Amino acid sequence: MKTITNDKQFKATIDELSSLQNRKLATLFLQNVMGLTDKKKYQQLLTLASNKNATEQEYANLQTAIQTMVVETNARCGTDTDWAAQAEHFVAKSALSCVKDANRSNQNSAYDSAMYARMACNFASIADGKSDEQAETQAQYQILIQFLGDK
Amino acid sequence: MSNATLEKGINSFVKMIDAPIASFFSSCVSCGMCADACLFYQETGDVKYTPIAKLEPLRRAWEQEYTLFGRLKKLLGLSKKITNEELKQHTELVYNSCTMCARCSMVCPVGNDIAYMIRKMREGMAAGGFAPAGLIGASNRAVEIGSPMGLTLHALSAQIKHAEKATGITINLDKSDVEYMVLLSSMELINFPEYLEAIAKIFKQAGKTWTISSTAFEATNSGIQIGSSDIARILVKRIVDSAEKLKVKTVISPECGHAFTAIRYEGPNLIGRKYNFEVKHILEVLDSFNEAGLLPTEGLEKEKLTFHDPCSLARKGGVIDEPRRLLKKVSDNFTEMTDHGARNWCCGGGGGASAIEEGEPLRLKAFKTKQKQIEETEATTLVTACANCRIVLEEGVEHYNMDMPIVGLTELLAEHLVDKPKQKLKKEAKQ
Amino acid sequence: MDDYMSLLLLSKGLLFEIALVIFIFGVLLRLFEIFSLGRKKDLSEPKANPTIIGIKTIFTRSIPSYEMMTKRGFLIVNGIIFHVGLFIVVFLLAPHITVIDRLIDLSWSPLSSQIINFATVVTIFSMIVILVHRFTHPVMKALTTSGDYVAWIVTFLPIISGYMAYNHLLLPYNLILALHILSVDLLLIVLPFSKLSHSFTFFMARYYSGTISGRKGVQL
Amino acid sequence: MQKLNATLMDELNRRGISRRSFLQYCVVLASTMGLSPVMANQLPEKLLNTKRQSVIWLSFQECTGCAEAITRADKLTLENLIFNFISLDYQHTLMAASGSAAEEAKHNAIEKNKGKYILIVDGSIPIKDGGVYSTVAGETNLDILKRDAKDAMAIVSLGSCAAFGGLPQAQPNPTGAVSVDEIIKDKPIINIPGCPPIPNIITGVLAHVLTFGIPTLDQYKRPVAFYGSSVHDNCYRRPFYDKGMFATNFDDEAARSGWCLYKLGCKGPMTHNACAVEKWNGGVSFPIQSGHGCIGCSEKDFWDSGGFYESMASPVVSAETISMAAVAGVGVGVAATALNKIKKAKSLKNSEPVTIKDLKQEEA
Repeated sequence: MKTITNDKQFKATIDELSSLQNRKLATLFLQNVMGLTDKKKYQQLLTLASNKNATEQEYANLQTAIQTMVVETNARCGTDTDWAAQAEHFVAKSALSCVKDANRSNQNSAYDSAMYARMACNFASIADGKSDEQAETQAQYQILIQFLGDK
Repeated sequence: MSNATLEKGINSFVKMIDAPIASFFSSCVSCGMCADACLFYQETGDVKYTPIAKLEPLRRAWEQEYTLFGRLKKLLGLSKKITNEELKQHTELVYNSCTMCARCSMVCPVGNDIAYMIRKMREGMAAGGFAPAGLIGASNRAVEIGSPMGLTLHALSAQIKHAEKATGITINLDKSDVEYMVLLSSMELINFPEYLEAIAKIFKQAGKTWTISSTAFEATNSGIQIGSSDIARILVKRIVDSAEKLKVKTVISPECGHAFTAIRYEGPNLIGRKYNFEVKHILEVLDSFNEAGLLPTEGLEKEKLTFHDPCSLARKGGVIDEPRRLLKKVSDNFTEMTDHGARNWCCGGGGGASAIEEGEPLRLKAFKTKQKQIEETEATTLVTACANCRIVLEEGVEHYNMDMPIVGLTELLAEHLVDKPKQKLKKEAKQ
Repeated sequence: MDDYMSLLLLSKGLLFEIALVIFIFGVLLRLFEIFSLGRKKDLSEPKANPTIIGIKTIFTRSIPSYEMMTKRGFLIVNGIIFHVGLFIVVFLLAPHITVIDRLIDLSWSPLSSQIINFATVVTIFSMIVILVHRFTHPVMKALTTSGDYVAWIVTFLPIISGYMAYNHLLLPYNLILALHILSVDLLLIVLPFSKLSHSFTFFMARYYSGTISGRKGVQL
Repeated sequence: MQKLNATLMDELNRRGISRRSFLQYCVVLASTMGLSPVMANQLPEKLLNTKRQSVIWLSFQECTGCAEAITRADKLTLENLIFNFISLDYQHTLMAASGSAAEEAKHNAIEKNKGKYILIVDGSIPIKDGGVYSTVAGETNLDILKRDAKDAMAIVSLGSCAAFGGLPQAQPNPTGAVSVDEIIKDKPIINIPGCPPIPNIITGVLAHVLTFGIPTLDQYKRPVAFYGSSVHDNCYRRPFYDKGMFATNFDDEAARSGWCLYKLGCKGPMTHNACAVEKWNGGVSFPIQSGHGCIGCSEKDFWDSGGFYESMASPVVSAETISMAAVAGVGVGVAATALNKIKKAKSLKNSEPVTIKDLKQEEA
């Protein structure tokens, strides 16, 4: 079994994966930060991810909805920042990585998803002082190892 | 605590009127061409958004106080007074529906700089208590917390820590005698933390020393937006003090339009003296790195790119060629919009307008021409260099159902830095 | 004494003198009023020489942008025609040059009267067009104040009366010449205190505007 | 010796002038008079049948230039014929009689032709101080005019003095000179202004009166046929004006090349007369042709209408006035500056620094 202890390894390992694997993995990373948001918002995505016969069209449809969520949770210039809401914003961004067109090249969607998930944690930590990006990073390494094992 | 009053507002109008404004009002021939350059008139067709008409109270203040006939009329009780109600109505006109983008200033046949006058009129509006709540809140937070968006040092530290982890590069706070002091905008730290990572990578690559000040990391200036030089001065002073304490050579404005003009052009006039350091926009710095061969990039963007010039950067800042030179480093498929460079079409959210919640429907409406111009380029990715433009563009793109990622130029360049693409190449080889 | 002749003599004599005094007085007063408000020295480091760009802008602002040509081309073209026509009529007609020569001892060669006559017709036409445009264009309609009409009228009167005088239309020459000069007297009196003041403040407006953007290295 | 009651035809026959040359003359005369084709066709017949007309010529404050002009012709012409044909019953300068004999001749003529004679007047009439400044046989011009006009059929005011007051009326008008029509209000008056008027016009007008009666007159009682257009309209130098080619000095190249004299003060554009068409001295030349601008002698008050060498539209403004205006402008400008500066200083003094606490008005 592979061991992953730093981001370099983490990224290199993800780079080896196919785009479909990327998407699956991305969803796992997203699931791990679901606690920072209203889980119901992503029910559709999670259902879709568990459906092996899901089509690109279905993903594309979902992408529009999630894109809207991302834009809607943007912090606007000059407004008082709600850090918890901003954590949700990055969860949405992480989710967006999961639904990107798998056929489009040059994508590292799992890695992006992981990074946004970490940012979400980071914002949550600013908001509540409890969440821990470091812990999230470690958790992501474990998710990846697990994923590779399941493969 | 002294409240704002109408008298204070009018007094401020009188105080602000200078020779340029007097010459501008003396020259207007009511041709209304400014309306055709204004995005808010363009999309609504409502004549109240005619730029010069927004200045009517300021014009009357000038006429009544500084001209012979105006004085006579006032003596005889014939002049129309400036009232509370009138100025309240002007809040929407001077703030919500004006981004001070200066497109009107650009087309006026007699050469009236209308944006300059709006900026001065806002002084009176702010002093008179007619500023919109959104900007008052932002100004409060900027002065009290240090960021219009309530971003504290604690939050900054968390972001720095995150960036350090993501890049493996140490980011120094308050390190003196370095070459550059990097300023950030709350917008970037909150919405686009990738910017900080990009900066870290690029500066490391270029071998330049830099730091962030813990007492003046915020570049944006709510005082400029709300139109209060007194507040703007406090905010600029923080930056100047920190920069001089840290003895840096250059202060870098982030990807934010008004922040650049605030520090670069208004700042010295606010504090009443020249700086001991230079102020540059991040794109100017990157361009200078590039010229010195310190910005080696590899690979070209696959997407077709177009660039949105932030008004404050291009028309009001003079940073026009730099982004193009930089973009062409990483793209051979770059198209210009119909209105670009100094003549660019505003996104609709500048000058503090995006902080005014009640102005959103109008903003989205006013986005139409921008949308059309973006679509005409047939570009698939929109690049810009202002976090506020970026958010407004994202909203607009979303509103008009366009599928188009919007990226910051600095981040785009960081992605193409040579030390990185090793993995990329490997990946490409695999495919 | 003949009423028309005495009117002519009055118009180019005492009344012209009074008008000229008010004109010179007014222009100077307006300039003082403007300059007295001062301008703070700009302490920011310029990206380009603001003065040079300011001076350049005085001229370059006469060239309309493509965007504005597509949006308000009609107004712009008409405006250019009007201003060029007015310039030709005012400064290139022999009798006018003679007047200027008489006043400030400066003269240049005039254009042929047929050209001037044609320019006058064109100018009159463009003025009528602009007036109709003012009534119909929504923005202009909203912006227009009585001052704009005053400016239009005092500009139109000398042109139409001058045209009639030149072509000996309708009225006896002495009378129409007297009316022409009277309308010029009126124009001189009104000019400094009306919207027509743009004829001498636009240089300043363009210059200031040019320095403001020029400081930032932008020439608009 | 001329027969009384003889017609012009008799006179022609007497002098042996062919009908053919008379008809030619009539064509020219008709066009000069601006007659309609119908009237032009009637002209020869009418003229031939006119009877000898009694004319009384009064000369008041004048220089005899008008009489000189009309009698100047050194050879017999058809124009002169008309003039010779009339019965000039009284004219100081020309008549052989003098003293009481002359006055008596006039008296007789008036008595005989009551209501039928034409009264020609040259010179203006002084009315100041009871009109003492010009008298004939101890009688003032004013009294003479009033008396002799009473029974006249029509009055011809010959020359600018009689028509408009002319030179004697020029400021400061020491004699209180006035024109004929300011005194006589109840008779038809034809003004033939000019200093002097063109001889052809005089005969043309007389011919018209003899044949078709009083010609069409303009508002200044001038026959439209001769005074309808300006000298400028018919000037042969007009093309130079239209092309903007002007002489600026009487001896410059432009003047020698015959360019327009507008800038040298030519009053052609405002002067209504037929000089450019009829010309002088048997059609030899006219002032502009000889190199001098028109001085506008046939216009009212031409003496007082600005300098002869000042172009017409030229304002009369002194350099002192301009500098006075400039001084006043600067003065008031300085005052305005002071006021503006005070106002601005006051606004600065009144302004308190805006802090974030001051951004709202007190809730009402």
